[in-house]
Amino acid sequence: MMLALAYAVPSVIVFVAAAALILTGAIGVISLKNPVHAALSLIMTLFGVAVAFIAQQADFLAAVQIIVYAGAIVVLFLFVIMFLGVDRREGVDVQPLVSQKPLALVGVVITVSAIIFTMSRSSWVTGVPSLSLGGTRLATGSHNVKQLGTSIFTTYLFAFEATAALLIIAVVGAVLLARRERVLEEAS
Amino acid sequence: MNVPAAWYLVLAAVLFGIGGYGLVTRRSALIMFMCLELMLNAVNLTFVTFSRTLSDIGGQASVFFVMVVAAAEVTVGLGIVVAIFRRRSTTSVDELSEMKG
Amino acid sequence: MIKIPSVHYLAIAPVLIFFGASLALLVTSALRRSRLSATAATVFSAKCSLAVVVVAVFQWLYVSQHGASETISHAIVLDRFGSMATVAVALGTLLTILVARDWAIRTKLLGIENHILIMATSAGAIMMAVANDLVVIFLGLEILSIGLYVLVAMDRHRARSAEAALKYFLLGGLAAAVFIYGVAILYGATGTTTISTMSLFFAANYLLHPGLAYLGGALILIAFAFKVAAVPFHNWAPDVYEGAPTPITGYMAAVVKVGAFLGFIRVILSGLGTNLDTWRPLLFALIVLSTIVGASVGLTQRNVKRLLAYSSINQAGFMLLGLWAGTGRGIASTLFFVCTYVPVIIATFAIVGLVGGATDDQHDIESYRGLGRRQPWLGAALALLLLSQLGAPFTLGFFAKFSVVAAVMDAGGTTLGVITMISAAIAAAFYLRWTQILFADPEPDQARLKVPGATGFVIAFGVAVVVVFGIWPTPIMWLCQHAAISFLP
Amino acid sequence: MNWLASVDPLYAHGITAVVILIALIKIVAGFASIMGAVILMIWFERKVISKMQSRIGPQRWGPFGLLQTLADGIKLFFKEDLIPAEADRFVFKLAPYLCLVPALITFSIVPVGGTLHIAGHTVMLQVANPPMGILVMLAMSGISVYGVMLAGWASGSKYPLISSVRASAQMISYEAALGMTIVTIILATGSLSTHDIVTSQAHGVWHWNLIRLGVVPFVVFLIAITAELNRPPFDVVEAETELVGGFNTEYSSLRFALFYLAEFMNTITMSAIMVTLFFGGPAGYIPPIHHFAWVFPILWFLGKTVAFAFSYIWFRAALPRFRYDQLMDLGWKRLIPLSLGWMLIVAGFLVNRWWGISMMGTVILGWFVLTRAYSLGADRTVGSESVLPEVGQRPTPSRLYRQRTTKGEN
Amino acid sequence: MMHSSWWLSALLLVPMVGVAFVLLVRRRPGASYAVGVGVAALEMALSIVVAWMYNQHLTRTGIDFAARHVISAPLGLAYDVSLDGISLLMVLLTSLTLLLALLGARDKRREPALISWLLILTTASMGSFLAHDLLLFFLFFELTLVPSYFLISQWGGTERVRAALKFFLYTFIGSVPLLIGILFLGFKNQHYVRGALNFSYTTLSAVHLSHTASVVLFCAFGFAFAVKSPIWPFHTWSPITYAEAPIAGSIEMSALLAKLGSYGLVRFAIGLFPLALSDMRPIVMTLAVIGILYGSAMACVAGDLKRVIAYSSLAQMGFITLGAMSGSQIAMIGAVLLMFNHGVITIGFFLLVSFIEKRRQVNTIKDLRGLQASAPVLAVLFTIVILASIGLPGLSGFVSEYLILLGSFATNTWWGVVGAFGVVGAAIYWLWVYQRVFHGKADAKNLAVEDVTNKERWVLVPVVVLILLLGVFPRPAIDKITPSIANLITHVSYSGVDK
Repeated sequence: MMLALAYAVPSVIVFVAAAALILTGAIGVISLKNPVHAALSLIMTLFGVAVAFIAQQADFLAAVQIIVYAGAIVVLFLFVIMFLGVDRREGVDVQPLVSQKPLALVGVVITVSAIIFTMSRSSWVTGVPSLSLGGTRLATGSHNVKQLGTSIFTTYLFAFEATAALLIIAVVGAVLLARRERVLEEAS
Repeated sequence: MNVPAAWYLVLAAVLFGIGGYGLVTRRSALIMFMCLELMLNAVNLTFVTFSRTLSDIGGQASVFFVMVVAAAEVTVGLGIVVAIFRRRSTTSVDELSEMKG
Repeated sequence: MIKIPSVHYLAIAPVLIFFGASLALLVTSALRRSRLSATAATVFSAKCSLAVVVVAVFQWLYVSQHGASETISHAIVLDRFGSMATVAVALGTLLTILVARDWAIRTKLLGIENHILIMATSAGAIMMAVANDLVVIFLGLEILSIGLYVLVAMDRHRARSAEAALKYFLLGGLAAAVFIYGVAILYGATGTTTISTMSLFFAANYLLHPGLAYLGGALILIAFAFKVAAVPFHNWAPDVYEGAPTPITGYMAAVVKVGAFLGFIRVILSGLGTNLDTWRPLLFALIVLSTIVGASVGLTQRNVKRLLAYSSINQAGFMLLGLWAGTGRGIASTLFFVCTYVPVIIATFAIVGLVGGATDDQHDIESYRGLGRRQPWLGAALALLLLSQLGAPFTLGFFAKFSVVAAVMDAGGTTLGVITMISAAIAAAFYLRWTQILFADPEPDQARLKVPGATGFVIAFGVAVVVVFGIWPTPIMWLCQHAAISFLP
Repeated sequence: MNWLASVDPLYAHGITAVVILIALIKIVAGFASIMGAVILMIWFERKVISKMQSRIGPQRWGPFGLLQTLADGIKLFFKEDLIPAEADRFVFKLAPYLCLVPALITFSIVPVGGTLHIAGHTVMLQVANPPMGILVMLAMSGISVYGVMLAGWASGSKYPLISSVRASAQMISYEAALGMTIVTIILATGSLSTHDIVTSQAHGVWHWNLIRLGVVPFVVFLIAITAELNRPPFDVVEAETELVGGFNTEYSSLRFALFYLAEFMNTITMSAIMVTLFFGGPAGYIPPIHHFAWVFPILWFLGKTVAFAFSYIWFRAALPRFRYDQLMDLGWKRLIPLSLGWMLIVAGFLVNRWWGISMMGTVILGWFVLTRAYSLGADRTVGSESVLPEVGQRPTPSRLYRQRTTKGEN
Repeated sequence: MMHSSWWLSALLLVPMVGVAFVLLVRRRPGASYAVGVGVAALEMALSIVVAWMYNQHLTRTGIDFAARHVISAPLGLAYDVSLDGISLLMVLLTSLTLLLALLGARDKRREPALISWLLILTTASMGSFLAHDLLLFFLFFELTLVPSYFLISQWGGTERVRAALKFFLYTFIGSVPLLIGILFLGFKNQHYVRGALNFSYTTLSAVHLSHTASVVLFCAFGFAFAVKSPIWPFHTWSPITYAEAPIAGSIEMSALLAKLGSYGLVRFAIGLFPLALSDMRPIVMTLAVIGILYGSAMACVAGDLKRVIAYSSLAQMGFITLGAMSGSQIAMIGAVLLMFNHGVITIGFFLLVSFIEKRRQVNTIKDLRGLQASAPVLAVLFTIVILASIGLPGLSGFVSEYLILLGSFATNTWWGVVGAFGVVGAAIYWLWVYQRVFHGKADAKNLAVEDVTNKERWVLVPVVVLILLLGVFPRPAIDKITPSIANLITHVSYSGVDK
């Protein structure tokens, strides 16, 4: 009993910490005016998610989460913010999808509570591990890195190859979009 | 042993909602992108939680793909923002159109 | 040691060809000192599209002999349904490439990038249609979308193009997030992301609390509704259609629908098929709203691209009908609708692009005044294409609408049939208004439009399809039926 | 939390008070040793540079001027703390810590010695051995970008901003090459854990990753890490002639000290990481002395690390600074393809010889293709007209563009 | 032995081939008109040959020339044509309308296009009359909208766009329930017999329906045909459309397309849903009677000639509906006969109005006066047509209206009685119109009106001949119709409910 508690309490603490990081960060993202601050809040959330990953034995993903999101994606955000000077000058504004904030709030609250309600009604998880069809049972500890690799190169082989296509098209697209257009201006 | 999966699922749902709310109410394109990231993170959290509860690696593998997609999306999204900015600074303000509903 | 799953290369050949061609074009254009001529790139891309069509034919024959199969650890399905989708996508690609080239020449914008992106995007669309795994569908969806975001922003002359891309991106991103959240929840509900395994799960287990599965399915449904611009998730469509370069608009209207609808059919009818009755109310709402809103808001539009956007919203409602039916006839009819929509809408946008001119911005409906008088053939072609979308008899569009409505009637949805047909009647008004302007008294000093060869071919192709299969729809219907049969267990 | 035990034998018998105590001691010891090391490192650098430049260097405080750094620290501590009016106060205050903390965390995964047996527990001489191991280092090097980036941005001043954008671009660019070489190592080891990486190199010099992976990953890693640290010759961030004093121009007092600290701490940590990854970490000859055998791995580790620290200082003294575009070219056009190609070759040989050879062929082919593309790209961007000729026009050869542009300038 | 269906295919194909020819010679001025007239004459000749060949006693149902070729089984699409007595008259009317519209109402504005549309319209309506398959019927039925739309919107009057759209939308929406009904029947049959989808009239008329289903489906079909006919209160599109359409278009629409509605009513609505008749008969007949009275009343106050014709048509369509629904064989024969006769009379009316319009540029009644003096032949022709329309004995209108009223009195007395007032109404408004237009003292403009030319007289000859011929010798026509009608009546009463 004590032992169980000794195990359980830290995990609750970890959860609370993760939740606090995630929610604070998320609220920061949607409320802060300055995009740089929003980006920092985003990092906070990402860290929180990483913590939640670690707490659920997805260490590798936690590391990748930090490397990919914090190390690359948010840096890219900051880059663009600084590069364009969006924080100081007027940014790239778009018409918000819903103009009434309270309306959106109500909508989102209803949707989320509906989601949570539905999940809770069906006891949160109803599936069974797809062991019979090439799925792998999750091992504990560091072994799941190996499992993850195996799974990606067997069950998700095609998906993995498809990500290559995805990344290439993204890179090509980004280059095409951001390319300078001096000549056309001169020509026109 | 560990906190119930439900806690994480609720957390993820709330995060998803916050992201969605930000996406529909914020004006700045960059912050809207960030909200998209929030939503994708909520998805990742959901995947990992289910992966733990189901004791199945598939969920973790899916997270990997979501991350790749997030990276690709951001690349292109920021490219679009840069492109808009370029065109804006090169064309006169009057020519700018405003998108209707 | 990892045991790499066996790969049936015939099944993924279309994806490989398109993506390989795209890469080859990219690398070649990077490695040549002189710029690759647009013509060479076009010819190459067109050949690749044709190659995909041929491969799809072989797939069809193979499936006829050996039956449908799954490959690469259940990630990909090789069935006639997929081959049919492949043909439609490849055809759409071919036509778009031809139009895009002339468009690029006219607007003095580069064309090769278009080809690269279009082919890669098509690979994504095909991937969606042949995928048996939700993650693969997601990746296909993303490849499709990301390619399109860039394509939409490709018109450097107009700020609107990039703004449209931004809008598309934001909503597309939202849709993607919703989709993958749905996948995550379905994963929790069934323990797998593979569609066929999912259906096995549902067949083997009776869920006491199926809420989770429904929730996941509903989210996926919403995401697809975003992608095909079904009301109330249609807000982006008019702006994006208007902002995008015209050939790309046609491509979007055609190929995205193929990918999205066929992927959607797999998810809903194969993965979650046992719960069809759950989705019906949702689909019902989507259909009614899409058809009615698309038709009635379309009446107020003066910009033809926006008008066609609403028209395509209306058509999307019709395409959903087959899903609502959920029967073999329903699948066949949606397939029929989607596949026949491809040449028609691309040809329509080809003409719109011609009228749009070098700046690609003359899209007011008044720009068409008297076009049919100055250039009777062009006018007649456009009129025919519009009549087909209207659903006039003895055009392809009639049978498309007829087949979906018939499928719905067969499945007991008389109300839906009536509502959608009435929406078609309302939508007729804007097609007719356009046609009427087309043949109204012309402005005196309008120049004749030059119709470049490739675009002319596309238009002629569209018209030929409309007329020939409008009188004799049997072959396409036969194919669709067999595709649907191979799809259903 | 059984899975913890599979990572660190310390937790094999559950978490008890002793275990927590040992963990705390490890943390404190690690922190103390790196802080001490930083002070020594600063002194060391100043001394060595002085010797190389035929100067004397610090000598007033303490024996050989050892306490000079401490004195400087105290001085900085008492200086006025300035925050520019245009600064973003919160971020401005945050940034130095963002630089410092990743260095500390990275150090925590470095195995500085073998294992110890204390009070019935097996203790690894490293603060932590997380299962994702070396990825922590990558993650932290990703985070440390923020310190530099935000410091420059938050200053609200032009030059720091330029500097920080440059610095972060540089760091990101080299991170790719860095990651790729680490992947090579992971491939060879089959594990992410630093402990495993070190253990796999334990059986002599020939097993060091330096040797068994071919020297190339090491060279790439060395260059990349130097750039990552913004140390000379890649210290364009602080190019005084262009950017006043770099991203930390507006900082003063304790915050400036923190940046300073972070830089040297990073230098030490990265030296240690390099030793871990390529030089077997604490591996080396252990004389058969009872009870003190555990000291020798630490000594080996220290010796190797000092050697690297020295080499960094040597670079600084000997090499001229890169131009920014050269730096970017090196990163993107040379190191990334090189490390990628090498990774492919290593992976190929790990599968079997024929795969290795074919991978080699692929890499050589790819190399030619890339070179061709680079040279063409360089040609195309020469003149403004060369970027986008009109569609359907036959473009002029690039030689003519060059002539035309030069003529235009005349 | 049954005749080959190739004759009917030829009837369908000849106009389409004509379109191709017209497009070929479109650059040469006048050539397209010549081609058009030639094709129309050929079509007329073909129709007459077919009529001559038709043998009403060949089958019990009076069907001849039948053939069925399945085109697409999954869609249930089949090329299935046949001819019986009812169709025969309509086929003749179609050819005649085309010929006279071309000869009498030549419009030189963009002639090739105009003639092409007229030819396409001919094929479409011919197809509707010949189709034995409901889906095929629907296809042709819908197809008529397209050429009509273009005829009105391209060659019509000042309000043409609005009128065309109104026409199109009304009829298009009207056909929605028709399609749904057809599909419902098809699937009902398919589920019953477990075979391929089949929309053949013969098959579907054997489908067993519940009473409710019959009523609902009758309403669905009836709605489409009521809009097309038009039957009051679904007629609101028709006055503006007739007024705005070019003469050729008006002729086609009111003489021909309106008959599609009543033809559909007789052939499909009644033939397929006999169970619904007992419930629907009072309603539809009431509507018909209201239509007769309303049409007559509105025709009295209408301000221009085209509207008078439109409202008079409404009244006449009321007669047709009355006859068709009455359930008596005589009345139904009269109704079918009236479809033909009304077509002929309307052609005459519109041609005459177009002659007046050509000379005076107006057709408002108050601007016309005393034309009798300046154009006596015109007045005579007008009188003949008017009298036929009123139903003067000895003229064609009389025969059909008499048969209808006779039949209706027998089965549904009161509706017959009220309907008979329509005849009086027709006399009132037509004679009043005649008085206002042809009598009185002509002003200068009206005095300057020339009389009809020789060519115009020749165009009107067939109209007058038919009016007279069918007035005194309707026997052959009635003979041709009777077996089909008798079969229909048998089928209806065989279903047991209808008396």
